Amino acid sequence: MTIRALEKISVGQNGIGSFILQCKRLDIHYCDHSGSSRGMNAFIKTHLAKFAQTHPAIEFAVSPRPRKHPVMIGHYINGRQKSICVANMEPSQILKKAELLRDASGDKVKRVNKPVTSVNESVRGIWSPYHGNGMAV
Amino acid sequence: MSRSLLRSLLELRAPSTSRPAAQFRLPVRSLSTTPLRRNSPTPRNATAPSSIPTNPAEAASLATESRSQIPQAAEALYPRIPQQVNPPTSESRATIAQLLPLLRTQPAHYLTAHIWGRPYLVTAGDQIRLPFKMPGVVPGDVLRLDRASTLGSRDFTLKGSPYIDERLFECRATVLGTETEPMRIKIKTKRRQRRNKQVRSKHHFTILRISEVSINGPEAVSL
Amino acid sequence: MAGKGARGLTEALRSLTLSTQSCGQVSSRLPSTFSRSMATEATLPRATSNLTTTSMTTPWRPSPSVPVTVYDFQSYEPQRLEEWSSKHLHLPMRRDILHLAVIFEGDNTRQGSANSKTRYEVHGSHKKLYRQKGLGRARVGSKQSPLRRGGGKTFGPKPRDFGTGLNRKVYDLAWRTALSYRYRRGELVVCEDGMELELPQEIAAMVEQGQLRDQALVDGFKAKWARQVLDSHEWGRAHGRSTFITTEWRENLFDAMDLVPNYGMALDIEDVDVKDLLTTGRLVVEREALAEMIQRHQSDLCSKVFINGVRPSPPETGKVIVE
Amino acid sequence: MRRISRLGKPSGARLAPTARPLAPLCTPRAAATRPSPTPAAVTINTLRFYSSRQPEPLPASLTSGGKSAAAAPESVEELAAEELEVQQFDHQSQQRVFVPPPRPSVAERADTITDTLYTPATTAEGLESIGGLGSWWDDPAHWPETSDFVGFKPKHKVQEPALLEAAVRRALTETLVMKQLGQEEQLTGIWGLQGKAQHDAVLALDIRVDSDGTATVTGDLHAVADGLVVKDGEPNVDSADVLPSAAEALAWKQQADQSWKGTSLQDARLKFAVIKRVMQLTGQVVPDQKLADIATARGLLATLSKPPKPKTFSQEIETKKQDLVALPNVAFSPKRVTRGHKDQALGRYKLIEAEFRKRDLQDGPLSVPKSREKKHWNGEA
Repeated sequence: MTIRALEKISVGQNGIGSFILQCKRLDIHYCDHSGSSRGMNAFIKTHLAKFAQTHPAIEFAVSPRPRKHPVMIGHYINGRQKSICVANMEPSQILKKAELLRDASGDKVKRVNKPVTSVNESVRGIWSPYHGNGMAV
Repeated sequence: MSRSLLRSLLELRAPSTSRPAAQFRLPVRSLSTTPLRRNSPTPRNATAPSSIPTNPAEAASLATESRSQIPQAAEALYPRIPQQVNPPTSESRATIAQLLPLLRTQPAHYLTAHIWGRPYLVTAGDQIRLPFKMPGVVPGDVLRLDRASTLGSRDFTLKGSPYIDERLFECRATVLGTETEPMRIKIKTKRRQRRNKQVRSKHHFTILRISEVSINGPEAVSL
Repeated sequence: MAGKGARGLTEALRSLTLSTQSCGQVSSRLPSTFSRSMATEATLPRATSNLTTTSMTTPWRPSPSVPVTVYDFQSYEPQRLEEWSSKHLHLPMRRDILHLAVIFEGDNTRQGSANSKTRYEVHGSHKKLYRQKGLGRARVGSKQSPLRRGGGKTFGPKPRDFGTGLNRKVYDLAWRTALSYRYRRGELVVCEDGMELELPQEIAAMVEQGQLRDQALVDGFKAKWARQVLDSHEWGRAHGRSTFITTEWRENLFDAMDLVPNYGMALDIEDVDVKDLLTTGRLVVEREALAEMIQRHQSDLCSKVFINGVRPSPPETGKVIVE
Repeated sequence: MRRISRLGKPSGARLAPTARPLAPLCTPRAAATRPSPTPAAVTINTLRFYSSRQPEPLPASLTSGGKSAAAAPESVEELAAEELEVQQFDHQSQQRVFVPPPRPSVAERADTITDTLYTPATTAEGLESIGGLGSWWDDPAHWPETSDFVGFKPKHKVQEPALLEAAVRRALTETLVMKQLGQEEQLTGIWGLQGKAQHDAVLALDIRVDSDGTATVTGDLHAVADGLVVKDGEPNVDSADVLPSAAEALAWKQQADQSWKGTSLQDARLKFAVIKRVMQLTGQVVPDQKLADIATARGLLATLSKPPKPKTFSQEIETKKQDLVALPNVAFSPKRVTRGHKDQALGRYKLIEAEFRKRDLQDGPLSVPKSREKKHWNGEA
């Protein structure tokens, strides 16, 4: 008997019943000695404490990565990661990148043609030639 | 704010022509569309006229989940501009009183919400990717969309000219976050010029989830 | 130069008067911040320019000399306090001059022995491989053409001299700037002359009596003893290695430092250059070696021109203040 | 332009066979004639004061034990000469501080052994390995703790501010005592260190400072003065048992008056003596460039108690950014977080380690530096 997947009954729609922030963890790596990490070090010294305080839902892991460029890696609920190299950036720029990682949802970046995406059926039904009053000739 | 004013004036001059079945019209004039926000980080202080008193208490009472008071900064960025409601004509008053309850009883409803002047035909649970990054909102904020041009169900449609009275319906959207598009590279060249310039663009867009669309009875406008 | 100096002084004066008005009460604290120590004969006084009195008119001037403590190498006990000229050990930091000097030294130590054969040096016959026309193949000359495999290298490397030149006065200034940089960071330790790592007498006696025959054992002892001495002085690996500079070869010190390279290195004056002054955590210099280095590198301070028969003397340095 | 730096004197001699007579290791202290004509010659006891102190006599078992193992049947008279020489060295009442290895004994040739029970070993297993001389000096028996190097600075550096204040106060008092008793040239010499009692005695004297910063000491000056004289043969005492404990220093600091901090250190001799004594008591060295800025005792205390700048950013976070590290949702690690740490957090590392051990691969610490990892792949130790 072939194995058949369980049919999905409901579609997860974040934001309806309750909203769950998609970013669950933010790894922040810096380097003690390399010059490209100067901005990141200043960001950790000035902005990070406040940013971490305002986002208790996100887990922050700060650790050095010697001899490497500083990088911020966002881990998301769908298991994917987004990493942004913040080498030679100013602390204000790095804060923007941190907000970008917080706002992102972890999905792949794709082109979207129509602004509205829906899983509900059409409210007024789909026209079909075999039903309704037919066409006046 | 000024840009949206211009667009809504345009709409006033060209009333919609199609006459779908069983419609009724509500003469409502409005100046602009204002999503009402719940909580927000400290956005930049916009130049919106803050003279118009907003009534957060009333909005908060409607909101189901208990959120912190709307910070002053958000007020400055998104002031709630009430609609100028013309007194309904006797004919529209009659149709509303009679047909609106029928519309409410139908199972599914759709709504053409206008956000910053642009229409989005949505039902409850849809996701909108706005063509811009909305400043001053944080994922998790709830917006109250109070400008809608049509509201309908399977057999009935309520059309506003240009907008429906905001007291007739409630539509809330949650900000999910921001998404971005794949990097688009435009190569700009001139003839007989070997050198070409690459212009990269990768915009960010805010994502909303329509969490709730509900219609109030005619008593909302005391008919 | 003089014009610029005067203008600089007036600006300093204006900023001096400005800051006194702005900071309201002229407390006694002010003189200590503005004054630098003017080391004179008896004490280590500082120019007590009390702002309230006439000294308002005498602008602040950097002190002409800086204090240097001379330590005993073995025990790190301060022996005496000397006063060296600011022109030698207190020059302003000039990264560009240091860079010039280090690159200049680097260039001149390049061996530049890269070599490759051109088509004229590749071994083999110079016969034309096949005739010019008629074979339908590309025309070819000798086997050593750079286009062919096994052929010569077109513009390959040839042994050449990468050495560059640098003005002697600039190089001397770089040398003293390096010393000043170390002094200002507290990484210049001046020791008594005859800097030698003395091993305890018992070991010397044992070696003479032949109880320590094995050279490895003696080296093992020297290495451990050197590590202990340097750790006790906080000059060792945990504190960023040090460079020992002496006037001539010192048997125990140089052997020990060869045995514990990650604790430091020992050089005599002939082998020291600006790069060595800047590499390790600190410089431990013999007083005599320091004086010699400065004496060799102060061509920009005392010119060679004899003015009415007398050659201008270099700034006087190394005067003892406290013994 | 720059020759290879270590050529120096031809060190070819070093490769000569060990028989080469080693140069006298401990050249008598180089006649370091000071360039400037200064009266104070190097006092003899400075030499004895430091590294070659009078050690406790070695336990008999050690000294004799070394001899019995070397029962080599070399030619008897040569051995006897050797023994004589060693005894003669001992008997010179120079107690043995460093124990040299015993004379190498040559094993008998297999065919000349008369013992019938002896069967030559064919494999190494079962034989006792006595190891080479490589780590001879690491054994505390051969290089006892007491004969380690001792310098002018104490073994442990004092960092606590209260202790530093007590030490500066004591150094200042002692210097003023010496100055008032007119022993000018002793000012820059070395002063002795007794036990804790001396510390309390010195702190008992009180210092009166007048407006322009000159201070005078009142109290039993002579008792303190002769406490400072260096008595030969008295062991160098570590700062731990010279200075009081941090708690006592804190208690003293609370109730002590602070007026003595106003004493001016303008006089170079006075400043030099105070700084030298502070260095002897606490091991804190005042770098030269800071000497000029120290005008009063308060300045000296500030220079000493200012903690050194953290070397790396990680240390800075640990010391100065506790508000970030203490947040519930922030985890900070001063070291690199590797795959192994993540497995350890999941509890999976135990299994990985078991697998390593099963394949007898390296199962050492989590983050192994690349150089050591390379060594493991190349099969080196």
